[in-house]
Amino acid sequence: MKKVYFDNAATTPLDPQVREAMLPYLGELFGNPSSLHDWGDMARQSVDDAREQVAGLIGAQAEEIIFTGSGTESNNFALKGLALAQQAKGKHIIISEIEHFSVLHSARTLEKWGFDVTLIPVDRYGVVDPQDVHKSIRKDTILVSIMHANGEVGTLEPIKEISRITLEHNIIFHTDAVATVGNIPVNVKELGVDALSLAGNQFYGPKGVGALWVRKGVRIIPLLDGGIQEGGRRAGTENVPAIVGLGKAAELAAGDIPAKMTKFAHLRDRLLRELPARIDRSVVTGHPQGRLPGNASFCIEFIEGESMLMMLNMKGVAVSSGSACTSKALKASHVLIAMGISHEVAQGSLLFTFGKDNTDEDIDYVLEVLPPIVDRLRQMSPLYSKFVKASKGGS
Amino acid sequence: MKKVYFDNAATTPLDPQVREAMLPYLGELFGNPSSLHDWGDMARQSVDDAREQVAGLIGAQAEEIIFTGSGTESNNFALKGLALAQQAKGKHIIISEIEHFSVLHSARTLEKWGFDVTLIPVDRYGVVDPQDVHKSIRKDTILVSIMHANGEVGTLEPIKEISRITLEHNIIFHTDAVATVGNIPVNVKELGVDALSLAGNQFYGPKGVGALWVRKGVRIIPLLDGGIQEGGRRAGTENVPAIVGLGKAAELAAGDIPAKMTKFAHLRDRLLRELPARIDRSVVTGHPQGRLPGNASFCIEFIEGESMLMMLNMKGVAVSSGSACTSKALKASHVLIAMGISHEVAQGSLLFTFGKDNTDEDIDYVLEVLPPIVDRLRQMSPLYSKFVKASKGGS
Amino acid sequence: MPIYSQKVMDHFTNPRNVGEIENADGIGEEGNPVCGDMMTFYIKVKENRLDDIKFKTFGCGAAIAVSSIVSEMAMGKTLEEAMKITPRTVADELEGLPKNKFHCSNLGAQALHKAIDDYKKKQKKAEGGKQ
Amino acid sequence: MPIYSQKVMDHFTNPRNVGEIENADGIGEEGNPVCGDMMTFYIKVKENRLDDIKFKTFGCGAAIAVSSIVSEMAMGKTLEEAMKITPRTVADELEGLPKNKFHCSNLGAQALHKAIDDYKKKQKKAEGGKQ
Ligand SMILES: Cc1ncc(COP(=O)(O)O)c(C=O)c1O
Ligand SMILES: Cc1ncc(COP(=O)(O)O)c(C=O)c1O
Repeated sequence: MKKVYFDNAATTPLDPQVREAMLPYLGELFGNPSSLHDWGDMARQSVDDAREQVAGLIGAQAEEIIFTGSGTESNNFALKGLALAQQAKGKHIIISEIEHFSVLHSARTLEKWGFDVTLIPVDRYGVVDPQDVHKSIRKDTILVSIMHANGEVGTLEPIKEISRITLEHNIIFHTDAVATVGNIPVNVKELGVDALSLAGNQFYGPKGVGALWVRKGVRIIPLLDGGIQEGGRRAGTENVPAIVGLGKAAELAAGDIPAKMTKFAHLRDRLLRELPARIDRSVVTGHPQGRLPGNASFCIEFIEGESMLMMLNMKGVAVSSGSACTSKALKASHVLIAMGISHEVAQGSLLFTFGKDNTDEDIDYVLEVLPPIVDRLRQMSPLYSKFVKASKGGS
Repeated sequence: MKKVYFDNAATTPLDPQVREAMLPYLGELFGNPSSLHDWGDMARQSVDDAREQVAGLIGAQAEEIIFTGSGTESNNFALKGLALAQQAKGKHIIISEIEHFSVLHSARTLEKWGFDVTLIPVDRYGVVDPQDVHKSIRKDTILVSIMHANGEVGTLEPIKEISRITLEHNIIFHTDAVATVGNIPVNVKELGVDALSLAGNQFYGPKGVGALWVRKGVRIIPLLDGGIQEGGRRAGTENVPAIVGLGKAAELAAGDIPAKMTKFAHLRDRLLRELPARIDRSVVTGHPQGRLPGNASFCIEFIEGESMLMMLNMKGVAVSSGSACTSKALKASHVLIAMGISHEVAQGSLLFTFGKDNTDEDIDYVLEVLPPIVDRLRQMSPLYSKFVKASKGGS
Repeated sequence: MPIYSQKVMDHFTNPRNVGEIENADGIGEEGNPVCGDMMTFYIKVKENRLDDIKFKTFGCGAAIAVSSIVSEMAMGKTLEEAMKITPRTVADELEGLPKNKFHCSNLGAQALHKAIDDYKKKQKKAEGGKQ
Repeated sequence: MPIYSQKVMDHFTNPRNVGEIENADGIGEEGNPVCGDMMTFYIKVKENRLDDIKFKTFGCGAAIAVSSIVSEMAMGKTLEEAMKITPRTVADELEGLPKNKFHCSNLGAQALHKAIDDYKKKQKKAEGGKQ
């Protein structure tokens, strides 16, 4: 059976070159970078090299990169670490309603610790209005965290516009760039932010590694206390093979981004155009233009995401959904709800995220197999029969 | 040149079988365990299997295992998560003076958060007296954390005796078993603890993965907020290859422990006996008997650890030291100081930790190359010349 | 590992008794689309037995499989027997359901019971009308 | 990457001028073993120039290399020139030192200066004695 992986936002595969770069560190080069002997020296060297590579990808300096264990850890570290470092100045934090849970729930924890959090709404495309950030700023605002792009609907946020405001007010600005770094050009200086999260498994690097970039001079309190790895900012024996892999992935991404963007945008635009043409009562979610090249997201009315996923999986197609049933927490995507999509429609969420291996044939294939699945599920759906009866009644 | 790796406490190499088990997950089986399709299914299955394997090694139930990114993360999670979960009951915590920095510094952070920490001293062998724990218990004591064995001096702590006390007082008891799990038999039921930390790279598993076992029914607040991976207790995309590797390492360790213990104890006892016989003014640190089979630690007077390490490294021998110069924080090992060893003597700390590949020839080799190194450094040492002059004067 | 048992997958892939019954003797609806799962059961009753059952379901794989198996379990049973079908017996018959799916997708028994209640209410009315 | 430069490694591996000078003209000691590094410098002075220098060092690789290079840098210099050797020039001569090692192991210049001071003090005393 044909196999099509359209779930690159969940995780990309590992690039074979990245894997190749990692293998020696799963073998002879097993040393601990803190050790003072040849094994340690080699490990330390490779971690330093990876730091240069990651810094290079985002226009940063190597010593500003702190390796972490995931995008989630980077976000927890940023929110809690930056807030705690500045609590003497104030306790007010601003984030958006569509942040990833690792930001949202970190903010909730900060609330328990006595911080005050303002959630900025988004428009129906999922875009934050910089003016809303501006208006939310108070005397005691110490931190703004707005994501660079949303992984579920692909919408890009106006980070530069927001950083102009935070800069003016001298407020630390963190951006969760887990969905963008390695996929579109990201330059910390151009963005004007003070801290930025990224993760390896979003651009053909390994799982188990992320990074937090913190502008030199910005204080941050460690999330993981212990030894003085990572300049005393993140304790614990370094995950050397994964760090080496992240470095390699960063190096490769620097070269691959333009070609990937062109290719993904083509696939995306085909799907954004052709899927609604083939399936009535389906809508594109997220911004029509200002979105990640690799993201095509929809809601398909009257049916539910998980059953679509399962039937697509039987046809060899891997996608994801923001429906309540797929969320394990059994709540419809907070992102779709924040965009004003009804709970009922949000249940039909379907998300395609592209990877290097995807082709036009993959798009053809999913456009061929999806409509009968939708039909079949709609035939089972009491919502659909009500709709049909109502439209008949109406006509 | 002969190469001898005697630094297995810093990190062990990866077992080739563990590496083999991991490789598919760096290739085709790259899915995210949260995904609802074949890729996700396979990843989820392997994480579940690894959970069984790790639970099996320590006599626990699979659902009690929470995978983390390191031993350090497990300890931070345990200290902060268990303390925060119980702060309504009280704010007093008891740990020992010789805990790993990931416990000590987590406790220091808890102090900043309003908790009260009692540090229990150790005797000259590094042993905690259970009666000291008993005497330190107050009405508001909510957590005790004492390590199972110290990685620097190998001393084993009387965990069972302490757990009898904590059980009686209904106080949560965590043990940092990073140095023991996979190296000696560890059974959570026999130990009588409520939570236990372990790490992959201490027993031929990968870096970048650890686990925290928490007894069913014991509440813990997440350290990493976000998605609901690991039953909502540790957010972030799972490091699947490393988790699979940890599982495999646990499975292998279960079989290997008896043979490893016999072999290591033999090497250890040779070195503990023969090194001081060849180098005068050298002392064994840690408990003479009640210590890890794989640990032989010493202080060599009048010279400093880092220069010994460097000269041993030139002879192909990798060891470590608790001297101030090797610590990066430039403080002599708090463990040696807590045991009553003077700063001056602690500078001469030298730590040998054994691995599966070590042989009697390795011991012969180090016993051959170390004495001339010690001699040479002593010839350079002003402390040694003072000592020599003083002894001559005295005789 | 798939999150669902083989039996769930079988009923999800080939759900039995999907559809509506025109002039059903009883109709029962349970759940709502906000939570993600909604089921409508239609029954025909003959001599106090479920002579035909059809359902329509909006929801996840588990919800569809639950509806299908409930229709199969109840078919031909007396109304009293059918009322003994519970979420627990349904989950058992499906060889287990994921823990987090147990409550929200396992509404099939309730929807069926509602259809039976609806039938009984109508019966009463009809009898009342006759008297 | 080794934490030390090749130059440091060279001086650590083959330190120049290790030893003591009997009847030294000046002796200077710096550091203490609690911090981990301690150096003793011995000098012989002829016509205001450092005619011989020896040292003993307890400490890390950097401390040993620092002592060695200081002895080399100062050898043959006038006392005034030798007083111009600073931790900075020592580190530069060694092609850099790790940041965290800069302060505590880079005591060589101070120890040498102390030895020169000691020599001068003794000179003064001797001269004082003569007068
Ligand atoms: C925008 C964003 N931030 C953070 C994360 C968290 O990454 P992880 O689950 O790898 O820790 C994700 C994951 O997809 C994401 O899309
Ligand atoms: C007893 C003990 N606990 C915790 C740790 C921390 O482990 P890691 O640095 O791998 O996070 C170590 C490391 O050697 C250890 O020996």
